Amino acid sequence: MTWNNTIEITKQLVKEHGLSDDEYARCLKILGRTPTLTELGIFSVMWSEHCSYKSSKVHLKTLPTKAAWVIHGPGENAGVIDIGDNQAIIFKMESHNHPSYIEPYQGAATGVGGILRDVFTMGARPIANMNALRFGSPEHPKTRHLLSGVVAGIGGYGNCVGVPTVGGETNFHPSYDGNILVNAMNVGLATQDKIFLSAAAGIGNPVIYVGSKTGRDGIHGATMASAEFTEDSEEKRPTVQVGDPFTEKLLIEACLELMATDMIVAIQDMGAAGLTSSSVEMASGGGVGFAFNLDMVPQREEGMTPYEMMLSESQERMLIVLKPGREAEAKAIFDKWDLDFAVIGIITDTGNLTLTFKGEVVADIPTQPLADNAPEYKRPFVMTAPKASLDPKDVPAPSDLKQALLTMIGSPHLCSRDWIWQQYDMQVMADTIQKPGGDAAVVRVHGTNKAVAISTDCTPRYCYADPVEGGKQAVVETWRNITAVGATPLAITDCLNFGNPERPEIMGQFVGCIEGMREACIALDYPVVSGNVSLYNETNGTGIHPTPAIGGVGILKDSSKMVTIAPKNAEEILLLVGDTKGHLGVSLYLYIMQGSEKGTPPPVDLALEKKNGDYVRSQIDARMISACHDVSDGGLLVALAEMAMAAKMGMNITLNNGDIPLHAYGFGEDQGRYILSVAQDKADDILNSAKLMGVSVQKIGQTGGNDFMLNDNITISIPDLLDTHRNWMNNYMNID
Amino acid sequence: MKTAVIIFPASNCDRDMIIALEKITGHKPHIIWHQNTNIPEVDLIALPGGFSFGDYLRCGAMAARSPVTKKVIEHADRGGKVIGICNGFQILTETGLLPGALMRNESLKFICKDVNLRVENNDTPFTNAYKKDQIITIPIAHHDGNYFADEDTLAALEEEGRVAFRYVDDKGQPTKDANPNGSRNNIAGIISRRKNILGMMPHPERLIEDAQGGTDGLGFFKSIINAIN
Amino acid sequence: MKARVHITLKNGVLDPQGKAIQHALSALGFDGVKDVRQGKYIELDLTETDKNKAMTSVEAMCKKLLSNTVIENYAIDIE
Amino acid sequence: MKARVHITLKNGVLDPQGKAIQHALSALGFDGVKDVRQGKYIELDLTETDKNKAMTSVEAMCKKLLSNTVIENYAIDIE
Ligand SMILES: Nc1ncnc2c1ncn2[C@@H]1O[C@H](COP(=O)(O)OP(=O)(O)O)[C@@H](O)[C@H]1O
Ligand SMILES: [Mg+2]
Repeated sequence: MTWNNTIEITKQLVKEHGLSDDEYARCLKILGRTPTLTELGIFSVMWSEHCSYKSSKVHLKTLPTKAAWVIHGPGENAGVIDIGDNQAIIFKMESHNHPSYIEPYQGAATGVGGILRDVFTMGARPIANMNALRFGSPEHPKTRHLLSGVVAGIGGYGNCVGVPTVGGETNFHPSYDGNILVNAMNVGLATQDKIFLSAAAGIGNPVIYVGSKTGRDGIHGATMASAEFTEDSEEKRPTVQVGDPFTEKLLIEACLELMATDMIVAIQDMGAAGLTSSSVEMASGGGVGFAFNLDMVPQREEGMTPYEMMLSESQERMLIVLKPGREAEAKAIFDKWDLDFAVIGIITDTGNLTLTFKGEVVADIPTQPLADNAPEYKRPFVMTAPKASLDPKDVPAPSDLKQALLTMIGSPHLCSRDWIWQQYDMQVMADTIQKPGGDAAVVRVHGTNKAVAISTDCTPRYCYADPVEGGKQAVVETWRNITAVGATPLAITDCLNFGNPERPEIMGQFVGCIEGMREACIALDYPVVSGNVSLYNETNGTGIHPTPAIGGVGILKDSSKMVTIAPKNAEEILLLVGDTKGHLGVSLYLYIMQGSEKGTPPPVDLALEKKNGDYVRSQIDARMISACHDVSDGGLLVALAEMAMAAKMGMNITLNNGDIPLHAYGFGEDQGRYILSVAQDKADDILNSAKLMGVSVQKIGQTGGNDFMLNDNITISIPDLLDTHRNWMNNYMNID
Repeated sequence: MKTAVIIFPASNCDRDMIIALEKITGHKPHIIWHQNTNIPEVDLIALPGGFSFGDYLRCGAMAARSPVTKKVIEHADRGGKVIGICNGFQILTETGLLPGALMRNESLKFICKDVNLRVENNDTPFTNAYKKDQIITIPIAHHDGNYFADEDTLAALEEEGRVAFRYVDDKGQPTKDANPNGSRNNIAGIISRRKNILGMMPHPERLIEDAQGGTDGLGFFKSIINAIN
Repeated sequence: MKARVHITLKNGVLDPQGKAIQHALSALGFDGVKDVRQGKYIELDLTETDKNKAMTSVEAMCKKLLSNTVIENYAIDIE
Repeated sequence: MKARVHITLKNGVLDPQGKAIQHALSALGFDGVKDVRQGKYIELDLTETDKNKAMTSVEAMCKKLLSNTVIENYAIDIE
């Protein structure tokens, strides 16, 4: 064997493992001696930004995480909330940005696989996938290839495992030219008394490895350094993992079958840093030690070293602590599903992770300090300087308002995403009752009257201009979208994508966004129950727009009350809820029509948001409303056009814009607004309740006819709207 | 009416099919894991959609060689009824129970959307509850639904009235634009010569309640009940 | 002993993948590509050491699983 | 002029299809299959008549479109 675990640990080697001098000193202190190579690798991945959250932890701690309905907040594989009847919804969002840029199909596919495992490892059956995507400018030579591969990868994985992909979001902006964002979210359904956690317990209990074999996938950090220790280093280390959704599907079914028994003590997926982080989390979480015999680890390739086995990121693997003596019973389940099953070790009372390979101890690390004494940084930050606000009167009106509306809905930023979602199986499991295209996706809680509403949102251009307002707005938009289908928003997960945290201005963006999120979550009683941080999204010193993607989840007690954005009948009254001031700062109108990102984002009035939202929800709940749509990107006219297109029915709009220029009134992005479509005979009651609740509501038009008509002088036929809306992405993607 | 649903590794529309059959027949189908070769006496065997064996090698290829499939073939040979939806259709062509093959969609992309189907022949156990030439809307969700058969086979299918469903536009015309995947003659579903086996790419089991967006799939299951009772 | 199997579409069977590649190549500016056909290439690593026996066995594999003889041909190399 | 291109996964890259085929072969009773790797086989029919030029052009096609060089290798035969 040419591999040498006792190789001299040089300064250079430490550096190649990404550990600072201070971090290495901590490592020496914890061990009381020089680490072996395997140990160095373990410290290096456990203390990486990705696993340790060393730059973000102090700030994440400020987020509200509790509510009466929160069963498990951050700290577990995913967040868990109570939806009544002993049922729970388990959900989380995670990034797979860098791998997706290198290899879009596999990067995105394995991102979906990873987030599924975080959810089903807790005992949930995954019921919905979401995806939040950010690409560079459409003109950038790589964008088409990346979009094409990412979407195929998300579909390729989700479709095969049989979990519907029901929604998401897609942005284009040059700040993502060199760093696309691929954030995948999964939502699962569990029984409250069958939720599984990762803390190991029971000295002597067997530790089981199940799933795919371990290969040399994605071994980071010390690529070059450790290559010296293998005989033929050539082609030994593919940097991209290939997903195997077939195995994942079997793993889901096998794990759920095992979970239906009483054999499991603890279970944890092997995510980033594979066997290392899963075992350290399980052991330290339970205050116990693990002793592994690495010879027992199922291996895909010959001659794998302990270092490689511990750092491999091979997909579709899980670690399970079983009750004693249940191995044979458990193995029978995994045999049925044709999955590897290996007892690789036992729980000890040492508190150490002790690894043996070919009869020799190759690592022996106390897990508690490894997990708890991880570095934590208060990185210096400068808050983003306030921008000058923009008076709508200083924004030129379009020469032709009709053309402007068509240009907007036909732009990359607002056009239909049907090219994307048609590649996703949106209906498998037969419980999808609101598909992509509306405000929130809605999936029934199988076999009940209830339904889960899900929305992912973030407006990065707002976050860039003003991180605090942007952070607030991202949270609020998911809340509004969930409200707009009639559901009660319950909690969020987040995926915080930022540039290099070692730059104070980037850290300032991070701190600002967290501050805004915190305020919104508190005001709306809408806590953060899980999340993920992705830093260093940066090329040549240029960071991405700050992108705190939020995934919100809500519940509809009676799914038959759900509404969509499509008015159901002609001659319904269209009502606008909320105040319109014509805020054009950092709006899409400004960006698309003027090529500018000037100004400040629309301020979010959290009390007003709550009041307006609660009002809208109460009216939907009382079955007073035929359709509802919140007003966001592109403003009022875009929202109205979207409703008309969804219904394939015309409408006649009259806007009372007063002294606000019509283009500002029509395209301004003031927050806290909804459009309701209501039957004539219900309009009075609805307006009365609004008065009682102190909500501003005004009539702006009526449905019917074959044209979208504005102020009697602008007429666009519905087919024209639909074609314009659909064309951009379909044309863009069909040019080879 | 007694039914059975076969589950292969990575079948994923099995639950949808089980629910549809239970809803319509009033009885829970027998659920048969692919390694189990004891299929009880049933009137109908359903091969559900999904990605059996990951769709690796060729869609349906490995499932078609699975031990349970031999029993399905025996059931069909005795004149028993068999339906294959989506991946089930791919399995049926791989076994040879139905002619032709399902190739990669012309666009090379997975396609999930509602399509219009024209009922070509309502004199079959799977279509009798529809009117001839009725246009129904049913969702598709597949990567390999591009039906191929050689000219002689196609001619025979057409002549013998064995095309059950065809992709059509809103006006009921089998145009190129209405063809989502490149299938020969816009074929969406076919039946066997003895009319006891049907394979189709679209998913009627996904459209049997208003909450799912429509009920055009119900007729398919009602037809089977009519035929068996 | 290694076996290499080539599985190709029969003449007359349309090949959506080949067609799409041809189209994409021409869009990328590669002229002069008259036709493209895509097939599968499968490498098998066998314990068998007798060439004839290996051939017989791989032929059976092709007929039983690896190819769909309705649309595909196969060719086997043993070495 | 014909070009034949073999596209195979790099060493160490997981091949889920190959794995599944190996498994299916063993379930069908074919013993002694130690490993299976699945790749693509692409036949191009070119108007080019100069072998060197054809090679250069097909190499460019492989890099630009036919193979995913992050995880795949390619090999070209011209004849
Ligand atoms: N931005 C965040 N907001 C709230 N919780 C977070 C955030 N980032 C991470 N967490 C929580 O920290 C824990 C560890 O996260 P992560 O390492 O991404 O999980 P995993 O190892 O399961 O992939 C999880 O419980 C996660 O929910
Ligand atoms: Mg996890």
